[in-house]
Amino acid sequence: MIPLHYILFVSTGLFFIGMFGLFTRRNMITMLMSVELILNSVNINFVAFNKYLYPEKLAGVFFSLFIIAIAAAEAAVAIAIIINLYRNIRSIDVEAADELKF
Amino acid sequence: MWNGIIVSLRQELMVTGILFLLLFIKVASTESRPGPILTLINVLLTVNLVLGFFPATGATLFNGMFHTDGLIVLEKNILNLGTLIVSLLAYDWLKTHRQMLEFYMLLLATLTGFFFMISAGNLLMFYLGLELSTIPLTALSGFDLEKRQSSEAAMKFIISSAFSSALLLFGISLLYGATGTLGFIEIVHHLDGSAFQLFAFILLFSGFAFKVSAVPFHLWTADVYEGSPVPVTAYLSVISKGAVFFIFVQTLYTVFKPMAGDWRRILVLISVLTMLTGNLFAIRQNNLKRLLAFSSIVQSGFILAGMSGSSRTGDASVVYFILIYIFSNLGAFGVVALISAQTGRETIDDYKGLYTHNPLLSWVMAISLFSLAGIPPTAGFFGKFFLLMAAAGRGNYVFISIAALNMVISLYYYLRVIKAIFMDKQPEPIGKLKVPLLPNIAFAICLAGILVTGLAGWVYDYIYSLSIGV
Amino acid sequence: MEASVVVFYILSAFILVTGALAVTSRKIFRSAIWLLFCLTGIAGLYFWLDMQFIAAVQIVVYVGGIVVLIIFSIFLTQQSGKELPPPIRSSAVFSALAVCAGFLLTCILLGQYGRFRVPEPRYDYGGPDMSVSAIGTQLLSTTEHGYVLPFEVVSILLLAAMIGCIVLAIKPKSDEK
Amino acid sequence: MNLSILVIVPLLTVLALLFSRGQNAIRWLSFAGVTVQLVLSFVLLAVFWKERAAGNPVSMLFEYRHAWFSALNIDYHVGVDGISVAMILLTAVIMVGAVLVSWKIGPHSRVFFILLLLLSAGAYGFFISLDLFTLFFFLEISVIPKFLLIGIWGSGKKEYAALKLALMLMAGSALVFIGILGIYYNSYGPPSLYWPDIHPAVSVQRIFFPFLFVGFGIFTALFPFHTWVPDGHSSAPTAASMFLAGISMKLGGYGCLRVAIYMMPAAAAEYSPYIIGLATIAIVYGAFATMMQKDLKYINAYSSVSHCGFILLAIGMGTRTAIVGAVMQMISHGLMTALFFAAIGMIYDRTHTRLVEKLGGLLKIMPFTATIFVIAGLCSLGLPGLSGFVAEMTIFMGSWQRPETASRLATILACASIVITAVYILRATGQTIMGPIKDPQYNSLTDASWNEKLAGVLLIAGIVVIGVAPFWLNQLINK
Amino acid sequence: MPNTAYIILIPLLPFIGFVILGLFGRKYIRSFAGAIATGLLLVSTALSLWVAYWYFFVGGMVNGAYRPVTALKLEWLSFSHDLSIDMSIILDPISVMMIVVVSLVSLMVHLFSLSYMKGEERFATYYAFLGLFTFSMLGLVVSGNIFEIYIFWELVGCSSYLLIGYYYDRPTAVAAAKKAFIVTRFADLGFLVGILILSFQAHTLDFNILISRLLSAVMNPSDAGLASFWGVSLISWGLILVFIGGAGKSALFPLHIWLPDAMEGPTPVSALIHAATMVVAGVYLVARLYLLYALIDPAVTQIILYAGAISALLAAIIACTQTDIKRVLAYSTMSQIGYMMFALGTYHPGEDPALGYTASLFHLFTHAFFKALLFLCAGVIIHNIHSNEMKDMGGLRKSLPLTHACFLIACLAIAGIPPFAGFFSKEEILLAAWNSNKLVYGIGLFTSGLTAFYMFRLYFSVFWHKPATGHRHRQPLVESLPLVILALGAVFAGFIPFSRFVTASGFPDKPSGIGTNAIAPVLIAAVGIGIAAWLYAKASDRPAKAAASLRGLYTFAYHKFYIDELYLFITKKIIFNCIGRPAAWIDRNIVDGFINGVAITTGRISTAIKGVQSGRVQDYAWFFFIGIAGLAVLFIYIVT
Repeated sequence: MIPLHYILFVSTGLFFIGMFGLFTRRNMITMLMSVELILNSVNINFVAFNKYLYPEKLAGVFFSLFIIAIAAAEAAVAIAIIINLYRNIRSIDVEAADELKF
Repeated sequence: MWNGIIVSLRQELMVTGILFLLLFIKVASTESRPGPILTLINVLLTVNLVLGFFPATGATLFNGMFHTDGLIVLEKNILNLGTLIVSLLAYDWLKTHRQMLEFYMLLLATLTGFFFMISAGNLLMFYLGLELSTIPLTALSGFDLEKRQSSEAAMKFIISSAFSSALLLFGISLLYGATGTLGFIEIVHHLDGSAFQLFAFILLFSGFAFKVSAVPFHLWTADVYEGSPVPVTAYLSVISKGAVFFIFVQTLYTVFKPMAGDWRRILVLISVLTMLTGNLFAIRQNNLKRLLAFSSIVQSGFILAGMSGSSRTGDASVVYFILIYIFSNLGAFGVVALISAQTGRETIDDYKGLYTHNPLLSWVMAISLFSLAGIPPTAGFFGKFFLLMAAAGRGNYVFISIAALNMVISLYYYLRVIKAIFMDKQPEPIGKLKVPLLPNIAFAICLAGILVTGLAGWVYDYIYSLSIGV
Repeated sequence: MEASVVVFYILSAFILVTGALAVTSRKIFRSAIWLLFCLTGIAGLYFWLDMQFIAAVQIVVYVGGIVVLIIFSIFLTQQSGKELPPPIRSSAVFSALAVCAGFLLTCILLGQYGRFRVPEPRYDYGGPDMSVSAIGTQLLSTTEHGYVLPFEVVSILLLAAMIGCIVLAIKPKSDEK
Repeated sequence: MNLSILVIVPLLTVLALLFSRGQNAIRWLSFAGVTVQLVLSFVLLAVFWKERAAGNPVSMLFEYRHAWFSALNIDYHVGVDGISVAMILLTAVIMVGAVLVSWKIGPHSRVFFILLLLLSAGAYGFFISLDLFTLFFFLEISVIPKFLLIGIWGSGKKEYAALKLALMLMAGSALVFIGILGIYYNSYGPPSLYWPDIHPAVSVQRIFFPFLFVGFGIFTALFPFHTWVPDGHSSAPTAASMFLAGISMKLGGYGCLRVAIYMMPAAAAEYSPYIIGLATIAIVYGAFATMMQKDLKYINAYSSVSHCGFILLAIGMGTRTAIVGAVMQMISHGLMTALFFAAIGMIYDRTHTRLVEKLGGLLKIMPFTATIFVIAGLCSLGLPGLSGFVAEMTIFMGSWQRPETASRLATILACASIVITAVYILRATGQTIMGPIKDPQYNSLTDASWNEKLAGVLLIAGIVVIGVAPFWLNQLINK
Repeated sequence: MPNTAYIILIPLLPFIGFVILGLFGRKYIRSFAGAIATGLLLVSTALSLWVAYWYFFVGGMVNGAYRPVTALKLEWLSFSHDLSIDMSIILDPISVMMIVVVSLVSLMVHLFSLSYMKGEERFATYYAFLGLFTFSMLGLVVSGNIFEIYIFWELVGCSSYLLIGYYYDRPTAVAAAKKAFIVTRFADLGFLVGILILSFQAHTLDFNILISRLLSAVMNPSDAGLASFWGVSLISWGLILVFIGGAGKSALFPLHIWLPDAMEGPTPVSALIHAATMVVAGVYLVARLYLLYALIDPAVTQIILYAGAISALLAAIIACTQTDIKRVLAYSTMSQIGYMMFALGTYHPGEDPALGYTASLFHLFTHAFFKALLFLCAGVIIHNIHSNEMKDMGGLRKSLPLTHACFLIACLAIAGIPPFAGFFSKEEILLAAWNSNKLVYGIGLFTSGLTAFYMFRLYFSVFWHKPATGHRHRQPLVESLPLVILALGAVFAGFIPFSRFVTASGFPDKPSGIGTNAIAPVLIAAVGIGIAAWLYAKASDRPAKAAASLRGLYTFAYHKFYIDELYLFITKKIIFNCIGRPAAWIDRNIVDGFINGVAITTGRISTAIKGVQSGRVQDYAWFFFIGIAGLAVLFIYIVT
């Protein structure tokens, strides 16, 4: 059977892939996607911990459930905001939205 | 058990109730006349505030997920008060705004989130409360739909907060893995201060730091504050920050007590960075909202300094300071909100010669700024004094000296505003503005708070009696 | 070498690769699809951990909800065919380095932490009750291990999010005229 | 006697001003207010004298203590000894003068007087407080009104001066603040800020004495932190200049005195060479810098630097006589410089210039003002029969008691500075008051009006009373 | 002894006059201000005469010697248990003598001014200042406490400032007043430090105790009183410094430069300041501390001796070349003071009673009369000619007969022609010098010749020189009366057996008879007068020739040996340019520049780092990440 930290490595890898996307992608929607990846890695963590170490309670599982729910909500609001911004500046490039600075 | 729930959750229930009431009104009424509805809402908020002050006993419900005590109730009341003031100040802006009711719904949702976050008994509840407060806030900051800056601010806010909450979650998950539990009380016993746990803690810490906009997690602050509608900015800068600070202190002082040695050092470092950076950026701002944003960053630096004292004084001083900070900052933002709502002018140059036509507003502004700068006899003086006193409890006087130096620097840009208002002249100064009743009430509350809270020593003593040390 | 191990390696490889493609692909529509695959793969990982319920939720909410939402928003905001602007090379390189460093750091910390050195899940207590009904009751019970309060909070959250979306996405009257 | 009245009366006056209507009402109200202050301070003097005569040996009289932040053991705690009483008298006298000379102040006169009265309240509070927190509270209260007074009603590059003053004084109080925290956590027994009996360990004193002393020193123009003085004084409106030089610089002196003599004598003894050195530099160099000034207010400002150097010198010397001299110098310099600024203000109001070379022959045009000016000048160069002489001689006598050659040399340099003082005072007087009238249109100018005359007479009376009969002040301080 | 408290009235009455006139003179009582002042002064003069009588013939003598009588003693300001300034009045021979002289001369000046200053705009102010001056001077002479004397010393300086600068709209007058004040102030610095030293050594400020304690301290050198600085004992330092103070007031070389300029004041003021009072203060001070100067350190005595002699000579030489009548008188004053001073320096051990002491004070006494007389005459002349320059004068003997007579008497007196007052005193001084130091005796002799010469040069060129013209002017009584009184003084004061009353020891001494040694001075004087007559009695080109013949010396002396220029150079060039300006500059640019620099730097930094807030949300994420990584690395691997 696979030891725990292999799974953890996978999730961490996913986590940093997401972070890489967040750093490099200039399209807001793709940035959002990267955030979703990060959240998923967290979910994997929770489930794995729950499964391997603390099976007597389902704390981890529930946490990941709630994370999923919230991720959905967050994505929705984010997209709404992005669309609204798109209305104003006709672009979804983050570089385009740097009027506020210094 | 229900009585217990109702008594302990009365503030949450009240707020949620108002939220749903507004929802019904929205759904039911075809066209809404802003005036009376605003009045009604403010009355409701006042009632809510008053209800909050009923005597409360400590309780722990839902098998440890929800926990409350005297201090927490007080903190919720403080937040209620702040929200009330904000909504009073928002009057001018909302009168004309189309989605006035939605504004309040989101606002109240946020408030509920803060309440649950403050009295969270485990990390899950904490996270839920945090998100419940964050997501509507991002929506709120984009509330000036036609304004480009507003939506840009909202975008920055949601993306960076999503990022930060993701990191926070990662930290939580690691912590869960390391301790096997989410409950605050249990976690304490499983903390061994190992490197890994420290790493998890740092991730968690960054989540807090992001929320209280501590350097280097502060970069969203200025942009969001500048872009958002002024009332939202005000709300962000006091209520959101205050609430997070409340839970921050609690978490550090109770949950992470075993790591006190570590987080004390982290706090000192972060607070120095925060004060310096905030000041350095603030001194060259011209937009008043942005200036106040950076000043609020500096204030967080001072609060962090107080926290680093990790003594009972520290705990009490933080709560006390946030109470004062609400009065001072809302006083200042109130004036800005009023002026920007009526004239749309927000830069310091616009404020030149304000005194000639609006002496009253000028004095409100001046006194609030003095309180922010910590000038006696305003309450800010006492707040800062006790924060640094708490910080000095650890005997790190280099740190204290830096903090004191920063007090001087920060005085400079507050005085710049005062100078513009009282001393400078400009061809067309802002004309005589008429201040509606509700904002006037708000100003009265703020000034009263600024002048009374400090001089009346019992306020501090009361908070002290409720607070705890490490 | 048992099958499950092989399955795990395949799954994780799939997840990582598709994830990487999702954040690098120059065609936004494609990267959305890669994201879809990645999420599905994660669902598969849950199955592999025999956490059926959460796997199901993963598929329903993410694959069925979020990704679709994203794709729609892509359609709303721009034509799919167009290539994304390439990332600035220097920033890409730096990000890669930083991310690798972070990855190493985290892995080292994870590897060092003794508590995680468990070869396989514990079965000594007879496995958690993963039946949907069990989870459902637990989700709504106020008793021990009851999650009713978070549930309510989330409901408020969803309501608020809904309102927020409406407010933001609603077309201002000014535009209509 | 309940000392808090001293603070309350100005506040009540402010309250009354808020609801008063009309120029005259405002003027007379403020005048009434300060007059009451004056009366009160004399009453205080009388009762204090009676107590002492009755042989009350307690170091601090009329103590009143009210727990302010009991959780932190911080009190509102007031009481007076001879020194405080003397300073309170000074404040009261100068305040009356200040209100009188700003009788015809420009726009927003209400706010002007309110700020002025707030300043006085702060000063009284500072002089009576026995708890370092209370002390610090009142010390900082007195910063911002100055900023506004200078910035709104000032002249010249007022904004710059106001900002500079506020920031430097704030820096000073920040240092004081650090020192206070240090004392708070390192005092014997429970944390306490009751300064008459906190005696930190010598090691603690060694660390925190510089903070407190320099902090207060900035207020009293300790070299090299004196640069706010010239700008601040010269661009402030007359009343503010009077208060700044007359009282506010004395807050610092008073603070230094209390710190060096009462709280941290050991550290003071250790640091005395540095204090003496800096003070001597301030005295001599201030005097020389004064010689080169062209603007009357700058002349007086720099001479204030020099004169306040005497205070610090005496504190550094630390002999009993020197300390008495320091207090006398504070009083004397307060009155004298206030008088000087009053005279300069009167001249400026009429001629609209303060440049020495533009003025001349004022004695013929406005004899009264000119006479005030000359008397102030003579007091400043230490003429017997006026207060300056008494104070300076006491300081010299006291300083000479220190047998080390270095401090002897410092004393001699200080003595030498009175010659330089004579030089610049006489130059200024000779060119402005005497000599031919430079500008024919000055001939039409009028002499001081009744209120200005009253102010002048009051201050001169103070100077002469001390100068002719110094023994009472001497006893008051020694008690 | 009888109650002597009334003596305080002597200084107090003029002061009261000052207060009254100062407060109300300007408006209310200017018309009869003079009368008030004069009346008050008359009373105090009468009192002082009575005191003199009482002291010398009734109360002063205690078993054969004049002992100091403390008439009054009030503690004014107590520095410490042993050091305190007392306002005290002590009577001893010299103080009594001085109050008589001061009040008398001052009274004369008051009288004279009644007509001389009539119609002046600030008539009352003038009398107020006179009153202040008289008060300070009287206070000075009666004070029994070294700090008290310093106080009045300063007051004298101030009131002389006011009097010299009386014509305040003349820049020259203002400058002169300033000069007088500052120069004397500079000297007073020495006085002050001297006081500090002496009082610290003796633990007292009272004159008599001070003297006795210091003497005892010197007698047994084990005492710490002999702590030394640069090899000279502190007490000697103290004495030298005090002497410098005296030298400043008494216009001894090189501190004399203020004296000639001080002639800018009204002529009666010059009479008051220069004849009898302010300028002799220094002599009086040294006389007060005579025992210390004589007994403690012979070196100090020598300093006094030569300082006196040199200034006597220099002043005489300069006086020969001046053309402004008042300046000539001023220099003659300076020269006479030089006489008095070196007379005080003539003491050398083993010689008792100190002849020089008596002689010096005797000369002070007589000099008061004829010098006051000279100045008042000069006043009359100037009033009539409306000029100070000798060349505008000449042949006035007809028009001003009384003045002529008085002037002649005064000249004879100052030239030391028997039997006029000057003869006796100067003769005694020369005798003392002869006993002590032949060189100084020579100088003195030569100087007396010069004195005779320049005085008669003045006399002839004012009253003769040209044919007598004009009708005789009417002189009001108040002008002529003082002249007459002073003239009588100048004639007869010499016959007072001075050494009976005023001696260093206090024991009366038989008057030193006029011996053969009186011949030389008289001859020299006669020669001087002869030359003067030959040169100036008739208008001729002889003076020019004479001047030409010793051109170098002449111009050198005419420009007062360029001492003024030297001082000007030091003050303007060195002190102002090399100290004052740099100080001001440093303050503005370096000290203040530093403070401003801090502010500017802060601003620079804030501009430099503004890029951090780039406005791009990805950079924010970057910083977030870096922050976490930094914290993690720092606190996991580095700290702990």
